[in-house]
Amino acid sequence: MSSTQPLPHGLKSDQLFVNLGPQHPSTHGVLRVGLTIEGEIVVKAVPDVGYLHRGTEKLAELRGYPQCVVISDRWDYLSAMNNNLMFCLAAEKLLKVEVPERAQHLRVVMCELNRIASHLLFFGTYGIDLGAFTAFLHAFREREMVLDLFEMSCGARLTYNYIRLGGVMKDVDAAWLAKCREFIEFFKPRLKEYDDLLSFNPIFLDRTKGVGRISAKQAVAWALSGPNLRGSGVSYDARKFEPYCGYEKYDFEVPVGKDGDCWDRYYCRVLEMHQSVRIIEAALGMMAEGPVMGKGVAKVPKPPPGEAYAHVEGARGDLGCHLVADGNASPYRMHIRAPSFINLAILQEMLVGERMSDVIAILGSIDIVLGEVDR
Amino acid sequence: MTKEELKAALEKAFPGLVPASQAVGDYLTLRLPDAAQLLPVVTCLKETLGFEYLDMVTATDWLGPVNLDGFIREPNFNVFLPEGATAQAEAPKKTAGVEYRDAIELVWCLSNLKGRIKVFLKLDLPRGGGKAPSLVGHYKAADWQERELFDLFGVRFDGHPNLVKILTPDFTVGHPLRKDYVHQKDRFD
Amino acid sequence: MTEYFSEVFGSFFAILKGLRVTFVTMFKPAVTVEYPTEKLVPYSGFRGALLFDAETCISCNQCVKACPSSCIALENATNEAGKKVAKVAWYSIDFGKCNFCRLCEEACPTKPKAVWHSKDYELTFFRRDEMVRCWKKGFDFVGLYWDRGAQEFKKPEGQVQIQTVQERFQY
Amino acid sequence: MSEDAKDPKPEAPKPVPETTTAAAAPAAAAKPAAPAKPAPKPLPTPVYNEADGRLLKERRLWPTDMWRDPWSQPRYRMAWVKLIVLVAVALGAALLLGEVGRFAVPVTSFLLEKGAAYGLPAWAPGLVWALVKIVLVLHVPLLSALVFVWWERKISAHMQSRLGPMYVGGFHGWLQTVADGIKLLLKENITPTAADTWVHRLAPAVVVAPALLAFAPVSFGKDLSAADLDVGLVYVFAMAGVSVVGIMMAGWGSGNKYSLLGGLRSAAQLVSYELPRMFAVIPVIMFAESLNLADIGAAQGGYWFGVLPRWFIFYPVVGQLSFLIFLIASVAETNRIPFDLPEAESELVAGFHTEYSGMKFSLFFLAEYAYMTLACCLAAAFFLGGGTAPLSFLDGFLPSWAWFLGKVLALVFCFLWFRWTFPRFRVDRLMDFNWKFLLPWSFANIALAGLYVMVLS
Repeated sequence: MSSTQPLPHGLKSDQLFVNLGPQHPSTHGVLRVGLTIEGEIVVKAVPDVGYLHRGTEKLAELRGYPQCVVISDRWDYLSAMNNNLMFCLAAEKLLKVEVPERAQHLRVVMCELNRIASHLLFFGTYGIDLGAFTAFLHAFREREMVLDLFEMSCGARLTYNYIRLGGVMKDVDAAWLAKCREFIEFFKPRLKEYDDLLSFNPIFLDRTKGVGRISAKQAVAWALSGPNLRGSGVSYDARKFEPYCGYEKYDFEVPVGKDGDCWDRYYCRVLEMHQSVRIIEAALGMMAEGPVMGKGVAKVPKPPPGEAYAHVEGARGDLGCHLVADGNASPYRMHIRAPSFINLAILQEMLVGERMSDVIAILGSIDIVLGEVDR
Repeated sequence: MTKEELKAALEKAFPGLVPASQAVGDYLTLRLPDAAQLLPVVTCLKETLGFEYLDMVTATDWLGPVNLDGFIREPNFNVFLPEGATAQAEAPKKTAGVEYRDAIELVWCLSNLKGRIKVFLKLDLPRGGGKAPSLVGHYKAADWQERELFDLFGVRFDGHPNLVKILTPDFTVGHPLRKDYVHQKDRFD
Repeated sequence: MTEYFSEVFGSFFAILKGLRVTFVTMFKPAVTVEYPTEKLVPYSGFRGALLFDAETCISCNQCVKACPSSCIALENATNEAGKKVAKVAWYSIDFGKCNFCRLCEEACPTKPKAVWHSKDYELTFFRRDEMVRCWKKGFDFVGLYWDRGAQEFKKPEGQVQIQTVQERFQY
Repeated sequence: MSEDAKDPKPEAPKPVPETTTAAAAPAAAAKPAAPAKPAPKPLPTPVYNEADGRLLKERRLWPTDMWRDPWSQPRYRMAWVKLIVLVAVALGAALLLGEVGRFAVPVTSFLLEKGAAYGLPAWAPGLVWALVKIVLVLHVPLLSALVFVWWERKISAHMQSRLGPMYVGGFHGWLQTVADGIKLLLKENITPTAADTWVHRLAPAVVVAPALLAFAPVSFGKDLSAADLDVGLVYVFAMAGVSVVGIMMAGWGSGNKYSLLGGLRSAAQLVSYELPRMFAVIPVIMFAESLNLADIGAAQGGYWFGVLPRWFIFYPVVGQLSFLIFLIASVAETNRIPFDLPEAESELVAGFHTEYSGMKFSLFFLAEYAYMTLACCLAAAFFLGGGTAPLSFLDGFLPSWAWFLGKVLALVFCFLWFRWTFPRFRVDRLMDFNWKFLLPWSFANIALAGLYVMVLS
């Protein structure tokens, strides 16, 4: 973008320090970005995080393994199923527990439904950031249906604690499967509507095309992940990189953008919703019968000493968990590779030279959740 | 690229590199003999072997079971709960077969997106003034993750542009994720 | 030249398509539930405020161990001979810390469950004392709270009960 | 609740737990021998608490069920009937009232005789008649602001598949705007300390006054205009220009940097969108050969081939182009989305009226809706032939002011529709759009109109 050329006739324009957040309508949570702006152009951006740091990695060292699954809901609270799945995969690698077939399918369905709900919230809030209010309420009408499905199956609407070590909390009945198909049938035409309403709206394209461009090399250097990385053209998806939970059985493409601007990141997420719909249909089709909880998982599991790393394609990126166990009832050390924390770091380099109104568009397109940034 | 090819390539380039005693899951995990070895291995991995994606930088403190005073014991509002009750999991004890040692073990995870393979590097740092070379030169992603490790573990990375704490509030004393961290009463307790 | 016009007309028709979506939605019925006059009843498995039945509880401490944030406390009852009895003297849950994760209900070995989730989702506290709900023999399922000021048990006003007679599950 | 007999006085438990064990436990009747395991007690059947709200116990309705047959919902059961009754009442009133304009002449003559009888000086009835007209015309922007605020909230709600105000005033919350007005009246009028006080207080007046004055020359039907000005059009645009000063005063007067930025941005936007708006109207003047709004309306009477009305919008290319440019520029004039940069919530917190509260804020609110109504009245007068019926055989059916009201409502609906569909422009793109797209096309439009006039004459 145009860097600030020196002003003619020795004019001096002093810099203004603007605090974006921590209470600001479009920072999606408690994030403060200290912007030094000259006129309309940002000269320096310092994202300041830590407002929501609850020290969950320290808490986990004094909680049993089932209790840590409850803590995992509170990281990326918009797609808690993926957090549960990530922690359970890491713990199951240590416990060497075999998860039954039906639980695998249920896990895939729940995670994809949760990805749709999280992307719907992104779609809505991104619309509001740029001024389109209707998109937000349409997206939330569909998200309410997904939350109803979760309320019916596991009883909670946001912090599910549904995926447990070795399987799933509760089986779902035929009525739930029918309602899930009903949602999928209702959701497909809505996706077409979203494209008409916002994705190809010329004013929206005008606001996002060519704004906040991240090159593929820059994205890999900053280790972005998820739609942010795929928007820049690097196709890295944990479901294809190292398939887990039977993802190799489903055929779905990974949407990849071309020039890594806000619109590509946005449209990668919209296309991912199309793919999630395909995966859910396939999973509902081949839903196996049988138990939902693996055998051999004690009430207070004590995995043998060892280390495990499991990573899952969360809604915001590559969600990884490095679990170290030393035979006690609580994990010895649990580190979470939080995609939002790592995606956020690029702001300090990317916001320089952008306009103030683009700052909001770029921050929205990175789509971070502060619970996951600060852990 | 399979695990064996990578292992062979690294063995040839760096004889000093030995597979770590406790491997991370079933990934290839290598232990660096000392801090000076880190940069050459990383440059070789990045340039020749195509590991240009730094997944994660983390650390584990192998001192021993966690010290219970490190947890905040808020004044117990529940009139019926015995004073100071914390989580019900029984306090962790030392278990045989786990090599507890007075060291903080840094773990780097690099992945090769094309070759679909990850590699873990481990390095033991003395708990006192452990110093490790910063990878910000090679991967910009290391910037915040190293600041987080400095904040939570107290590990210094020389060569890091601005090694300032990032997550914990300004008034916390000490580094919370160390096993011997004791929580000082601050104004919120 | 034609590329300029095609781009102009293209964006014009894209705008019309967007307008069509909002126009069509206008004639579809609204999905709002007018909250204070119309209330949703959660589904059967909903994890609302916890209920407790002193009769069925065998004070086995399983729920105390299972709770991630140690909200539950109980004390074993002793009969007049001073011997421990499989009953509970008092039982308390600190709703300020409870995160409704259903681990206590799953850990409870009794049939029907001694501690289980109700369907009440309107759970407010007018006083800090109200956060800690206590149960003793003879209290009803919702429990009372110990008001430290008046030194007596009081009925919690903050919890609006969806069911006056609370439902229980046989499993 | 429990089955066995209640203890006479529940044992007062000591708060500190360790002493409870010492105190005598309630004298639970110690059962001598463990009784045969009692059959599991039948579980109590749940009783729902209907006290404070109708519980939606039956299966929760998803949009999938609701949208299968929309009109079966309990809420909409009588909706068809109510809709038909409302339309019938409106048309009946319009037919009964008929042309209001024709009463003007007899009333003035009646006033003159009466005045002469009571020996009033000659100028008195004229003054009284002028005051009556002022009161009537003043009510057009005020009442329309009231109605359109409520209408916007209902339209935006239903466009977002929600309900909008339903509670105040019973049927569909029709009293909602009055309630908001009263609330704003009761709100405290804060003047920030850093403010330039009299500029801060005067700004809302300078923004609202031109809006009300600009309604004078507008002709709401056949000879239904307050002041039959020959230079009506120029007068209206002059008034619209004054509001820029008010907004800049508001921006500067509030003494806070965000509202200053907002004020300057909106001034730039208003001034720059004034140009294409005026150039879009020039073809209308060239066709109607008059600046008087009533004459412009009259010039659009008559029908081509008996069906198509001779409205300026139906002139092959010039009409549609100038109508669109005028509409877009008017949306920009009223600072509404997609041109609402000055009050972009996500960037400048609330633009120039951040520091206003209470009655002053409601004046800005009123001004926005008054300008919107004004823009719609002008667009209806210039392009949709204010007062003329759309089809020849409908000519005498409704009075001219009813046709004019219908057109204004349709155009206001378009304004609301734009607001709830489009995202917001960026500042520089907004300026590019105006200077590089609207303005050149309005020049080309004038040239084309010149050709038409040459060919037609």
